[in-house]
Amino acid sequence: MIQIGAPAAGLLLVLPIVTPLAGLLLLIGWGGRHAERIGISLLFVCLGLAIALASIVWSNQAPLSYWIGGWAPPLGIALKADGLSCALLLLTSVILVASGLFALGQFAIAGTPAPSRASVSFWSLALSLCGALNIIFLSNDLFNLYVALELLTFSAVPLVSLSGTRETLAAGLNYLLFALFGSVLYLLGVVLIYAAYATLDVSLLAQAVRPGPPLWLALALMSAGLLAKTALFPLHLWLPPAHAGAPAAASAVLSGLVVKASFFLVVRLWFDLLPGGPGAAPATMLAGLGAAAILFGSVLALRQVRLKLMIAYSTVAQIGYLFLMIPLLNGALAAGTWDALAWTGGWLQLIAHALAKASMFLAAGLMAEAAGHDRIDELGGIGRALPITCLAFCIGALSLIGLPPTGGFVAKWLLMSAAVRQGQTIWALVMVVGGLLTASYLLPFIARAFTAQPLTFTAVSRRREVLVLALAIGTFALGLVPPKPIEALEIGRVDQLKASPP
Amino acid sequence: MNVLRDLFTIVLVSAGAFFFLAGTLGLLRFPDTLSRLHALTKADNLGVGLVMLGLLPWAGGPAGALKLIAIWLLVQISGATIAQLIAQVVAQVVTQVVTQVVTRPEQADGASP
Amino acid sequence: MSETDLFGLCGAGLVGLGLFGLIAEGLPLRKILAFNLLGGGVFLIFGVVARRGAAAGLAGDPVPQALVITGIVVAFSATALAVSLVLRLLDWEEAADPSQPGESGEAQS
Amino acid sequence: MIGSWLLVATLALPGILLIASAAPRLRPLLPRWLVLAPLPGLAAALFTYGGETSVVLPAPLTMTLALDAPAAILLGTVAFLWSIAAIAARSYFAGEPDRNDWVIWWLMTLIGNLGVFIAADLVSFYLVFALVSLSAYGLVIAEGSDRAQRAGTTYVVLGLLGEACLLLGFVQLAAQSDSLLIHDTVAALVTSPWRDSTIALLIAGFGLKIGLVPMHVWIPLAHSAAPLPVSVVLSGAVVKAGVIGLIRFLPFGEAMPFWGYCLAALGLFSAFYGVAIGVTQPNPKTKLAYSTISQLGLIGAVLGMGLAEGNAAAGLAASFYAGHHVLAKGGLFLAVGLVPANPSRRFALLALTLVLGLSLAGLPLTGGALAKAAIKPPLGTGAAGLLALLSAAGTTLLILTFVQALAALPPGDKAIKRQGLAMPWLACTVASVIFPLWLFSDIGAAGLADVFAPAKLAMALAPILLGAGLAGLVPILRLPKIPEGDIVGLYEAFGARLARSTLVLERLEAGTRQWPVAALLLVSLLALLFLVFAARP
Amino acid sequence: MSAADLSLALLVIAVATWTIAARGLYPAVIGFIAYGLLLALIWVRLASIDIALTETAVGSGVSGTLLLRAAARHRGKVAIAAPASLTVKIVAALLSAAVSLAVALALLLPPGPAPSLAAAAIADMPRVGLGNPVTAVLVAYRAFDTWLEAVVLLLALVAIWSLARGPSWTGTPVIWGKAAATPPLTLLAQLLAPAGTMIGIYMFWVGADAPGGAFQGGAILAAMWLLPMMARLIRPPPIEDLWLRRSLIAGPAVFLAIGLAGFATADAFLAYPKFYAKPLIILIEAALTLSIAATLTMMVAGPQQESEAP
Repeated sequence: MIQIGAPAAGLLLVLPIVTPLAGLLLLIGWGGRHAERIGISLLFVCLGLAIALASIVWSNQAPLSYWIGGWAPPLGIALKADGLSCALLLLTSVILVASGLFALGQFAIAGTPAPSRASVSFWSLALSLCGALNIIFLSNDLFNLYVALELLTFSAVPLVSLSGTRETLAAGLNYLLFALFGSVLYLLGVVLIYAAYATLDVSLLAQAVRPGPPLWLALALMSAGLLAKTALFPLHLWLPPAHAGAPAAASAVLSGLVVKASFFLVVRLWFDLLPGGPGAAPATMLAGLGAAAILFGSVLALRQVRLKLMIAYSTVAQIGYLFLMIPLLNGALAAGTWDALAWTGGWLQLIAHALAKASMFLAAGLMAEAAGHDRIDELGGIGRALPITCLAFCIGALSLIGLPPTGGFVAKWLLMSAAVRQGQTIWALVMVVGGLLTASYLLPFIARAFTAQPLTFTAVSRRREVLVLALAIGTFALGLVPPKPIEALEIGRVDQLKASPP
Repeated sequence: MNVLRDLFTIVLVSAGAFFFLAGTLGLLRFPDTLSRLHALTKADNLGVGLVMLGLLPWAGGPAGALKLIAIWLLVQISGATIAQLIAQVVAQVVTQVVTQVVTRPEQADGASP
Repeated sequence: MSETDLFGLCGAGLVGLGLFGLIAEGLPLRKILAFNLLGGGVFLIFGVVARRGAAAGLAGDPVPQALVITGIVVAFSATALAVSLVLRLLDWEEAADPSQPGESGEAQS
Repeated sequence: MIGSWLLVATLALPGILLIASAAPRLRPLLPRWLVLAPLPGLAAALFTYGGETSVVLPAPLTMTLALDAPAAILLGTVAFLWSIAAIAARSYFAGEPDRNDWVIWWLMTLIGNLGVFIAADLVSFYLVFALVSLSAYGLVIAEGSDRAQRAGTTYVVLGLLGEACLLLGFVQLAAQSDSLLIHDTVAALVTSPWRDSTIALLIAGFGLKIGLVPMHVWIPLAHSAAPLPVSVVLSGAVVKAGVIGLIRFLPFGEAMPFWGYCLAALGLFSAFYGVAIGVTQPNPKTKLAYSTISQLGLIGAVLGMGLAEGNAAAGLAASFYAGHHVLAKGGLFLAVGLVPANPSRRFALLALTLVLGLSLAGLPLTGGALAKAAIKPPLGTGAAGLLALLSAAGTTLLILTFVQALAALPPGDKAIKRQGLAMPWLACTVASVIFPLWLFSDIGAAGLADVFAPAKLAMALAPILLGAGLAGLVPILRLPKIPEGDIVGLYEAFGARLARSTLVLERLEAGTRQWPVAALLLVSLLALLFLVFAARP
Repeated sequence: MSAADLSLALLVIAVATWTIAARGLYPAVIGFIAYGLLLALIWVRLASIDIALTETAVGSGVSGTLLLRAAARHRGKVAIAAPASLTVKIVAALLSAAVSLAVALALLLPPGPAPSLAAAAIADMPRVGLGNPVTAVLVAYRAFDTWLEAVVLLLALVAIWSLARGPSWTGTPVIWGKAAATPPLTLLAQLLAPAGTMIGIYMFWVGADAPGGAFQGGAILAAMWLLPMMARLIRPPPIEDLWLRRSLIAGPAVFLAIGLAGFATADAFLAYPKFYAKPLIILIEAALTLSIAATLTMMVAGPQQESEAP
């Protein structure tokens, strides 16, 4: 048990938010001459902070909370770090550091030492993305989350349109408009909540909330807004062109983290705000959309001609997987118990997908660099030219399909066990069929990559290949986690949920 | 005392409103842009002046009155400038059409951009 | 029905209009306008909630008013980013078919 | 203690070689080491002969490895076959020095195959089963021809279907007990509410691996399209993963007549179906593939009867019979390569191959007779026993037509050096006789003496003579021309229709990506969410 | 509910409908600006003067300029999405009406007394030492939101600069083309700019105790900086100009510095020591006004173009 005083707790909670944004100010203030050095070093600092925060919260087995400015929540804003948010913070900094290392030296203009537009913009946007994600995982105030969501969108959209081609600009505009549509609906929900309860703090709201039409309208608005930003199936029009058009390092972060942040908020709204759980009908509806996402995403991924578009559609499908956790959690809450299996399985699925998808997008970036294009049918035999990259891609694919020994398998095992134990076997079937569908578009590519005759591919820097493999090994290491509920993810959540009457 | 003040305000504000009405009527009735411009700037400036004058006693002290006058000045200057700008653009467009007619008479159909 | 309720209805009306605009409009700039209408409606509802919360000698609850100010500035930066994206797309359009320059072309309106 | 080290070495040695094969410089040196890779497995099997060993690997890997009698028999024979097949593979692939990545697929399949027999907890069993199912793809398509590509795709698609069934079955198994050990979960299966669905899924998953009829189509395609040493390993060793799966996961402790008789019926039907289709196939390798389907069908029947009567000894008998099949089938496949390669001693080789083949049908004085004797008690004397005897006649018929087809083969190229195939073939044939003799007394079905009693010999000879008689009829009957993989066309047609149906989904999805439709969907989702929340009790 | 309020509300709805329904893009934008000004009147009627100022200055003033320029260049060329079919429009109308009705009902039937944080805000005012409660909420209670919002504004500017055409991180935004300046505009600029700047600073200064503050003052200052640029009296600064960069980050940087200092002096992030609260807040507001003015100007100016003529 590490005893830490209130100011230290405050510092630990505030620094992960403030450091990247201070880096953004530094980059703008000093003309971005050494943007890369500032950027990568601050991302490493964030990684260190995330490790420190996680170790303290996990060893104390208690969440850390902090009132900004010393003002009590209904008036002031509170930050709260429970077990889950520390894990997501750690995941965010790991993937951002990996993408940053991947992107070192990628945007410089040949010859001139002057900072290139793409390089300074990439690093400023990456830092602000890191700050926004950290706020979303730590903040406990609904309006503060709105501003953080906007910060996230404003850093993600220009990353998509960094290359400035017509397609990426159109993709960026579509992404921005749909995300704004979502956030304004979210804001409308926030105002209705404030109208009814005059407080925006999630923990206070959990006690003050009374079921009734105004609450349902507010929740429906906020959830719809967040689902638009998570690109759940019928609302996914912006995701494939955006994630396929972005530079490799950016699309790794977009697919791995940005869409997950709004999913994290949906779960917080549905399970922290409504102590008894959302109810069977809404939970089943979302999981149904998730199943549709798996079906349509996989079918579309199967029919794509370009590799990056295939992986983007795979993201649309894998997002569907995340929502299968909601009916399982709700089923347990309705019965007055707490389903640790579903909780751990769901979040492990998120973390494993983030690592796997990030390494697959970075690998796809390397393959595109080596081949000069990313048309799937002309990438045959690339496994022989870039063995390390394709091995990383293969491990990522195994995790998405859910084959051992990857993190994806353990998550799938936990979720299916929870589904079978609760009698909701339909979701277990969906996961099995989903695994087959995922295999249907990933394995043919890998098979041809390793067995077909290689065309001419240019060499790629070994450092970046090893980096991509390291990220994939992360998914591999997750596979060694014993398939049992992880207590660390439940800190600061179980007592609150268990104590509440069904 | 305030009866006089009320009377003063009512008379002036209603006069101002009348001039606004005239300006809007001008906007709707006059055939081309320049004359509409003329109606608008003249009538509305006068309307604002009268309304501002009418409200001076209600301004609550000299500071308020000064602010009202400043607002009136702002409307005067910006109104005049914008009227000039629009007039210039109209003049440019007209000259473009005329040059087209003169240089390419055979194409001179009615439709101008 | 007090004036605050009236303006509440006006806010709800703006929300409806903004929603319709965002769905049905084709041009991206028209969508940005509709988004601002929708935002304006939401902020108006914030204002109505603030006005209803008038207490302790204040004409309105200051917290939602502060939120509206923050909201307006955030909505503006969203509009600015969206507009610059549209303008960059226009550069490509003009590069694609220079034959049809915008009426303004280089002449300034 | 040594036993547990050997268990670990069974996986560790091939693992180290696999890691070494990752380096392109080391890969050309590896073919000569492949022979040694399976030896720790063989040693582990010999060491735990009769007894049991198990070891729990430390935290990061958290695998539990264990070896009991039936698994030891299978592990020993399979490891032996892998080792001698490596000799054949080295000389076979020596011809193409540049394409040496078959070593990687070979080692991955080997690790999976050996691991299947020693994995003792659900997760590691699923891992090694997935490894053997998927990495054999690289070996199947080693020839690079379109036929091999088709075989490989069918192999992987059906392999994945099997994996899916097994995953759901394992999850239902694990749902009933806290520990993940196979032994505990199967014990708890009897009382679990999902008992029937679990057993159905397990039978489907492992049935697919041993080629029970509706799911057998990949075996003829894969085993005949693969290069010779790969066919040896596929037909001999890889399919045995399904056998050990059934032995490990079916609850023999408690009689389940319904599922037992289902499995037995399916097995026997496969036995006769394999023979019927095999006879019509011209290519000798395809005949052997169908013979595998037939023999494994018989093993399935033995296990089915064991499950029906709750007779735990059925597992040991089945593994003994399967052990003999590993060696005999390996030898037959090697003969297919050997006979055309040296026309000089052609007649002697054909005669020996005939004896080896008939041992599958239980020819007296051969290992097969002992194997047939071992599986007689679990099959019982009823209809199953009789049908088993008839299947021996069928096997004889199939083997005779196989030898005929083998004799008709044109003399093959001399490139495959004789000792590349000769020595392995000889080792297989000899082992297929010695191994049953050595182990038969421990199986405890019956004494050696009374198996060779004159009455029993006559009983064993009868089906073979019947088979020989039927073989005489074959040239007279005009046999129908059945394509290789018989009903695989149906599956491919179904797959094509499935692919066409995705076009509908694609058009639907393209519709949702229009902005007006997407925005409309968002607002209607909002309305739906409100209604669904409001409908809450 | 007086007739004036009713007519105001109906007028706003009418102008908003015009903005959506107008055929041409240009009239729609002009309608939008008119709608913004009328909305400010509603804010005055709702007794929130701060918001009326912000809405006029930022909501319809600066956004209006931006949208007008874009509409002028646009001329209906880029239709990202195909215009919606009739059925979609009908269903959209129905759904939007339903949502707006639901929101209206949720507002009209509030259960019991409307809860409010006004009392709590007033109670803590002495510790902050400010007169204007809205500024107190902005700079003290929810200071983190305001700082984040300033960063969002700055990020939007970086995003706009990242969309520029050239490869280098230098160049100068070109607001208006080479057309000659018109005398009346120059006169307006020379007269209005100084007066406007004075009003802007007054607006920021009065913010502590009366409606006003950093955002409103900053917006007016930005307008007064843009006016001479429009009149071509001054050129927009190149984006690599260090003074510009310093002024851009002045607001959030000072805010953050004082916030972090709060750890030492007032044992909480973004807390102000007992006696120095007001001066510190004024310092923060001044820095914010400066950076908001610079950011809004550069945002309207748009992405930079290569400084050496192509």
